[in-house]
Amino acid sequence: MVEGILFVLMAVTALAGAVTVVVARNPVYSAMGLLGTLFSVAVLYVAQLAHFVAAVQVIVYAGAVMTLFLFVIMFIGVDTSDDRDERLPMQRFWVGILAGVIVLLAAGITLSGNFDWVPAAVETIPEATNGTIQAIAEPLFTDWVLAFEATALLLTISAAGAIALAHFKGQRT
Amino acid sequence: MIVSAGYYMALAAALFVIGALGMLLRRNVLVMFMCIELMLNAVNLTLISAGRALNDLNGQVAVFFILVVAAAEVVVGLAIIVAIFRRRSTASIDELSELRG
Amino acid sequence: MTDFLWLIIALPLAGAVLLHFLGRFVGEPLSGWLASLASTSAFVFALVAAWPFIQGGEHSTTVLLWEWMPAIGANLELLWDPLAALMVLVVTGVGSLIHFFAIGYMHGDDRFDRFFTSLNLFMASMLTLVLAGNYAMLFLGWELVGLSSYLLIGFWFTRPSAAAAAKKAFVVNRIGDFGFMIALMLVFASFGTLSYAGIFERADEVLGVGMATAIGLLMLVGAAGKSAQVPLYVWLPDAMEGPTPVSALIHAATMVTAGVYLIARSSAIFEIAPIASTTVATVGAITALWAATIALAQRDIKKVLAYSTISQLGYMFLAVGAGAYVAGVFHLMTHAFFKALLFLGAGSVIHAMSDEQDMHKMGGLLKKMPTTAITMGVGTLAIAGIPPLAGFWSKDEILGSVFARGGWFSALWIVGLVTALITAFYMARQWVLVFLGEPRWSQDTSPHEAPRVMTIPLIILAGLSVVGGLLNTPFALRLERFLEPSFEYVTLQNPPEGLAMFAVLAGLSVMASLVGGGFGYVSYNRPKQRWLDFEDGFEPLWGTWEQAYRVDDLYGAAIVAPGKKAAEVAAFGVDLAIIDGAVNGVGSAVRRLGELARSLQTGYVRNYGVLFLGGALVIVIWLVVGR
Amino acid sequence: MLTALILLPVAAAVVMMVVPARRQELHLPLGIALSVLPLALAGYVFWIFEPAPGFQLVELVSWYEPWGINWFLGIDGISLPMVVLTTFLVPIALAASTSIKTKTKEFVVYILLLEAGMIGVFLALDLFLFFVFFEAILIPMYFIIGIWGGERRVYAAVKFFIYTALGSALMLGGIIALAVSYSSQFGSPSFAFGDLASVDLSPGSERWLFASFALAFAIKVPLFPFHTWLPDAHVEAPTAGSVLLAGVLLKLGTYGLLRFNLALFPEASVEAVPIMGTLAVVGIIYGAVVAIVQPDLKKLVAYTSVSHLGFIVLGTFALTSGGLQGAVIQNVNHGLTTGALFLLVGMIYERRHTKKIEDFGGLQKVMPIYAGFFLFMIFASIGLPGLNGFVGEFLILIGSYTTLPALTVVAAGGVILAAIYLLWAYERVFTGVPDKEENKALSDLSAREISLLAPIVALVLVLGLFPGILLDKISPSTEAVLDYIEDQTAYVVPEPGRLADVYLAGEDR
Repeated sequence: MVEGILFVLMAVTALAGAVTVVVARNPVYSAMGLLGTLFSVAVLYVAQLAHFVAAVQVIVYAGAVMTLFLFVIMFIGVDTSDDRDERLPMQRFWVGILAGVIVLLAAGITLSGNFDWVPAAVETIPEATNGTIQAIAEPLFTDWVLAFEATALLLTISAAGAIALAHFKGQRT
Repeated sequence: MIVSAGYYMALAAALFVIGALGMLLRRNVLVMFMCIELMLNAVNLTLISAGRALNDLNGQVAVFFILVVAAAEVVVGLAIIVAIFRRRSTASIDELSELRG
Repeated sequence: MTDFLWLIIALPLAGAVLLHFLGRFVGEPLSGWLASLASTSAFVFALVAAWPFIQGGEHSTTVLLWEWMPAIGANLELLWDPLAALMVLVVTGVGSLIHFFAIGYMHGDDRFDRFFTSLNLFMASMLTLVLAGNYAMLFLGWELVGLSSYLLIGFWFTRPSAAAAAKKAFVVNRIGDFGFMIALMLVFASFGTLSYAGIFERADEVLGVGMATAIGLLMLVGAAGKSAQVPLYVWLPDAMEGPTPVSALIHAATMVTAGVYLIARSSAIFEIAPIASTTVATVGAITALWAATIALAQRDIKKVLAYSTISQLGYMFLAVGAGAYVAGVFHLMTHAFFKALLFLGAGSVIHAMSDEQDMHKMGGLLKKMPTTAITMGVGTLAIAGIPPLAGFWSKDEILGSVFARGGWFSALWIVGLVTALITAFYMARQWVLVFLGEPRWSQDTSPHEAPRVMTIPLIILAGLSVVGGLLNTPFALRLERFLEPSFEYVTLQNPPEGLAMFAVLAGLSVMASLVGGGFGYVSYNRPKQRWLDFEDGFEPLWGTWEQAYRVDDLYGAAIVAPGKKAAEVAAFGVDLAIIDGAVNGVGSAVRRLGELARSLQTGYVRNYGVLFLGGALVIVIWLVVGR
Repeated sequence: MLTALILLPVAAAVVMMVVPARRQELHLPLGIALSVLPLALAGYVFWIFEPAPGFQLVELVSWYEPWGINWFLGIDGISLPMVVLTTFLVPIALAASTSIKTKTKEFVVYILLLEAGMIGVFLALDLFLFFVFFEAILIPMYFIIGIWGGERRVYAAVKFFIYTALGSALMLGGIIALAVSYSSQFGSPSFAFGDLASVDLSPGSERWLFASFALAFAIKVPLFPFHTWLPDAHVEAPTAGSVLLAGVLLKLGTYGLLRFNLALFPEASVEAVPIMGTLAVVGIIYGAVVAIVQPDLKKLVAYTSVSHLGFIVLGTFALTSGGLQGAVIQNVNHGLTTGALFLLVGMIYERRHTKKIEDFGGLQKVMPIYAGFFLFMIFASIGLPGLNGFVGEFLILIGSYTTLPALTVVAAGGVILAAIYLLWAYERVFTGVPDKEENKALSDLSAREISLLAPIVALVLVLGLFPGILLDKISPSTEAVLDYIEDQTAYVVPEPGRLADVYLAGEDR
């Protein structure tokens, strides 16, 4: 029951945030919308016992990444580049068609009542997916240790790359 | 009541579609980036839900990795945007069509 | 003795190699003497080697030098038999005399040593040709004489006409070689070898008449190219661009007789193919008459002799075609004597006249250069067939043998007789125009007798032209007995038996000669160039003859020009436009496809996004609905 | 031993890389000196080679076991002459490259790598290895044409590369298909030449595989109508490139046809005789006719290659002793004479910076030694008996008549055309009086240039008069090819196409 209410609440805020991202003229508002969505999703993670991931979501995403976003927005200036003339006049038309197809598809699926989206689902054992740090760490440092190392390397490289890009003093064309 | 995985999936799908449409409609590179983050989050949500439905912790591990990669991607991506902006003084994606065939 | 046969070829070859590298240092007279020494020693050596044959009773031998192309049974081997011996003696003997003559003739030329290099190379090649023990090696010599001929015709290469003539000679010869090569393919396919030894012995078992005829006709093509027979004779008159000793040696005495030699050598094959033989004889007869008429009207002293050579070669073909191989070879020999003599005499005249070759600008040279005049006179009588000079005996034997065949050959006999008459006429005309009458040369030329190094060969050749015929008279068939071992597989055609028949036939041919010669003498031995009126009386026939029936123009218009046009079409129409066009077309088609695909790459990320999402949707729909 | 033969040029290339780029005066002499080493080794191999059928000096090292790929080398009478020719031409080609002034070091390195690739192709007995070398050759050649070539070098290099790569892509498909059918029939994978020959193929698939190999080699040869890359490549390539292209690279095609098509697909080869023979003969006549009117000396020589290589293909598919021996030895002969002709054209190009025939005239007066060499090579190319070209041509023609009479007769017409195009070109370039000012002051060949040509001239003469030196080593292998074909198919070489027949026929003399 609690999860049901939580789900509805958080789903609404997440969707509202997402729509804000897309429609806001000012990128700062978009960023705020995204922030809302990220928080809502983090709550939904907790609702599904993914504690560690939820924490990371808040710290890394809502914390670090969003700060970075805002920083860049401020750096570039709150530029409303969307106001300039549209170079792809047919873009909205095509996107509309795609959106229509998606809606039709979704409606079709919903109306057919087939909500069983995880067909192999079994009896849920909450303990099995209790995402504590310990529980996550175990597969992470056994089965996935190679991937873990690789991502570590990736992070280092991307940090170095970002610095290199920032230091880049190319001639202005 | 336990909300069944289907609802989470539906929410994720909605988020994903909104992100995708935003990606296609907006011309501000930063906003497009945010839309990508939206889509990533939607996918993360499906992984968590599916993991729970299947009693598999690896769903969460995958999300962890995606978070890391997303962070790295944002760092580099924003650095590129800044670099481009310094040259071109614009954040509009349509201005960047040098790779036209 | 035969173990050292290879020396006959090696001596002139060594001379050529030596002179090629050291000629520049050896200098003018000496290199000529060296070359002559190489040639003469080959002659002496050949004479020693041939002595057993001359005495009779010696068997022919084959000497294997080394393996060449064993897969087709072609090795470097020498066949030493009477026919080869005779040819070697003629080639080296006449060749040596011409070498000596050339020392005087080529005096002062800045490529003096080069000339003798090529001359020696020619000797080696010609000896290879006649000494070869199989067709492949014969072909080796056959082509090498072509090369030497090319080099020597084009000796004065700065004259475009000489260069063109050299090329023409080689190319026309190649057309003949084409036929010869196919003949060799047929021979190999039939016998599995190209060696004479393996071929002639078994010819009548292995070859059917059809195959033998094919081989014979193809060999005729080759022989016609080398021996300048109709229709491939056109290169020989042009070949007169070469220095005169070359004309004497290569284009009169030796190389051009290679075709006759080839047919005589292959007599075993022709024996089985009467049609081929008859064709040979017919071609010979036509050539004899055809060239003789052209010779009638030539003004160039060398051109007269060139066409005369073609005509005489026609006689030889007539002989070998009629089966009178000995007669053909006999005429080959006597012709070598008197035609070399005539050419050298002509060379002496040209030398004296400061390179003037037009007979209309000569005349009255008898007093200025008596030795040349008399020796040339002997040659003229010999070729005209006045007894007892050499030409009489050989020509008479040919005509007699042809007559004896009867049937179709009777017609050929008449052609031969007419040719004899014409021959006598134009030779008389030549001698009279050059040596008698009033001088017509310009004031600044001062004709003089040639130096002794040139006259002595003339005198020797004149002597040979007188007595050479006695080798084979109806009263003493020495040459026939000598050559018999080489023609063991054929029945030789001879003149009809009996003194009476001989007297009648000989009388007829002598009469023809006397009539022709007398008429020529009378017509041209007139003062104030009144013979010009005589020639005008024959117009337009005379003009046609003078222009050699315009055959060169005909070939030019019918073969050369369309050929060149075709080559241009092939090169620039077909190759560049169609084939390479197709290749490049494929390339540009791919490029155009790329251009088409290129428009998809707008560079707008959002465009790609739409396509991307659309594609993803299609897959999703397929997954959802398709189940 | 054979591995060393391949690795020596590679090692030489490595040594060259170490030399500083600015010591330009060192590059060429050092390169020449280093390239003599493989020649010496090849000479030794030639010396110890026994005239016997089968492969000798075989080396087998596993390379990638799961797919049965091996470093598998061997030499027989068909590849031996080609290896020697390759090692012989490379020092000469290098020594002829004094006009290369830019990036000399890279040039030498590419030539040496090219040499390694070419030797590798001739020695490889593993089809995969063969293909690796076959493709590897393209790369240095591409750069040699593309960097040091003439004005349209990039066009020519790209055309050369794409055209040949297209053919070899098809061949790769064929090789893989063959290897797959081997492993499905015998259970273990292999790319070895002998193994793949034993694969049992249905007639249909054998034909397709034959076609895939034949097309690759036909482009390389080049057989009409796949020849148009050749004139372009030759015209643009530097002298050394042309020499090696004509001397060796084209022979990859004829060698491949003889080595692989005949042995791997005997049945299809016998069936394809009329087609291949016709293409060859069309090429002979067509190449010759087109050569007649070419305005550019190099293009002319390039088209003569089309014509001459037609003879080799004709001899190969005549399937007789004479034809096969002639084909192998003509490979060498054409390499020598055409290589020399390209050298000669290169020499005049260095002096006059033009290759147009009409720009010359009367050169014999100014450069008699040059003219002498040129004429000599022309006659070698025409096939004058006593010189090497004749031996191959004559063996091919006489040998082919037994099985392909009509085609051979037409092919013999090529000898007339050969005389026309070469002698006409000679007439226009060398004879007459030099009338153009630029031509009057030309210097004759230097001692260096003469020393480049002299060894070729010597070989031309030696091979023309003593072809036994090579034929003795060639014939056991070519006979083995015929034995194999007779063994595998219903085909019997008609008399007197076999060497044995000839010996029998000769016995009764």
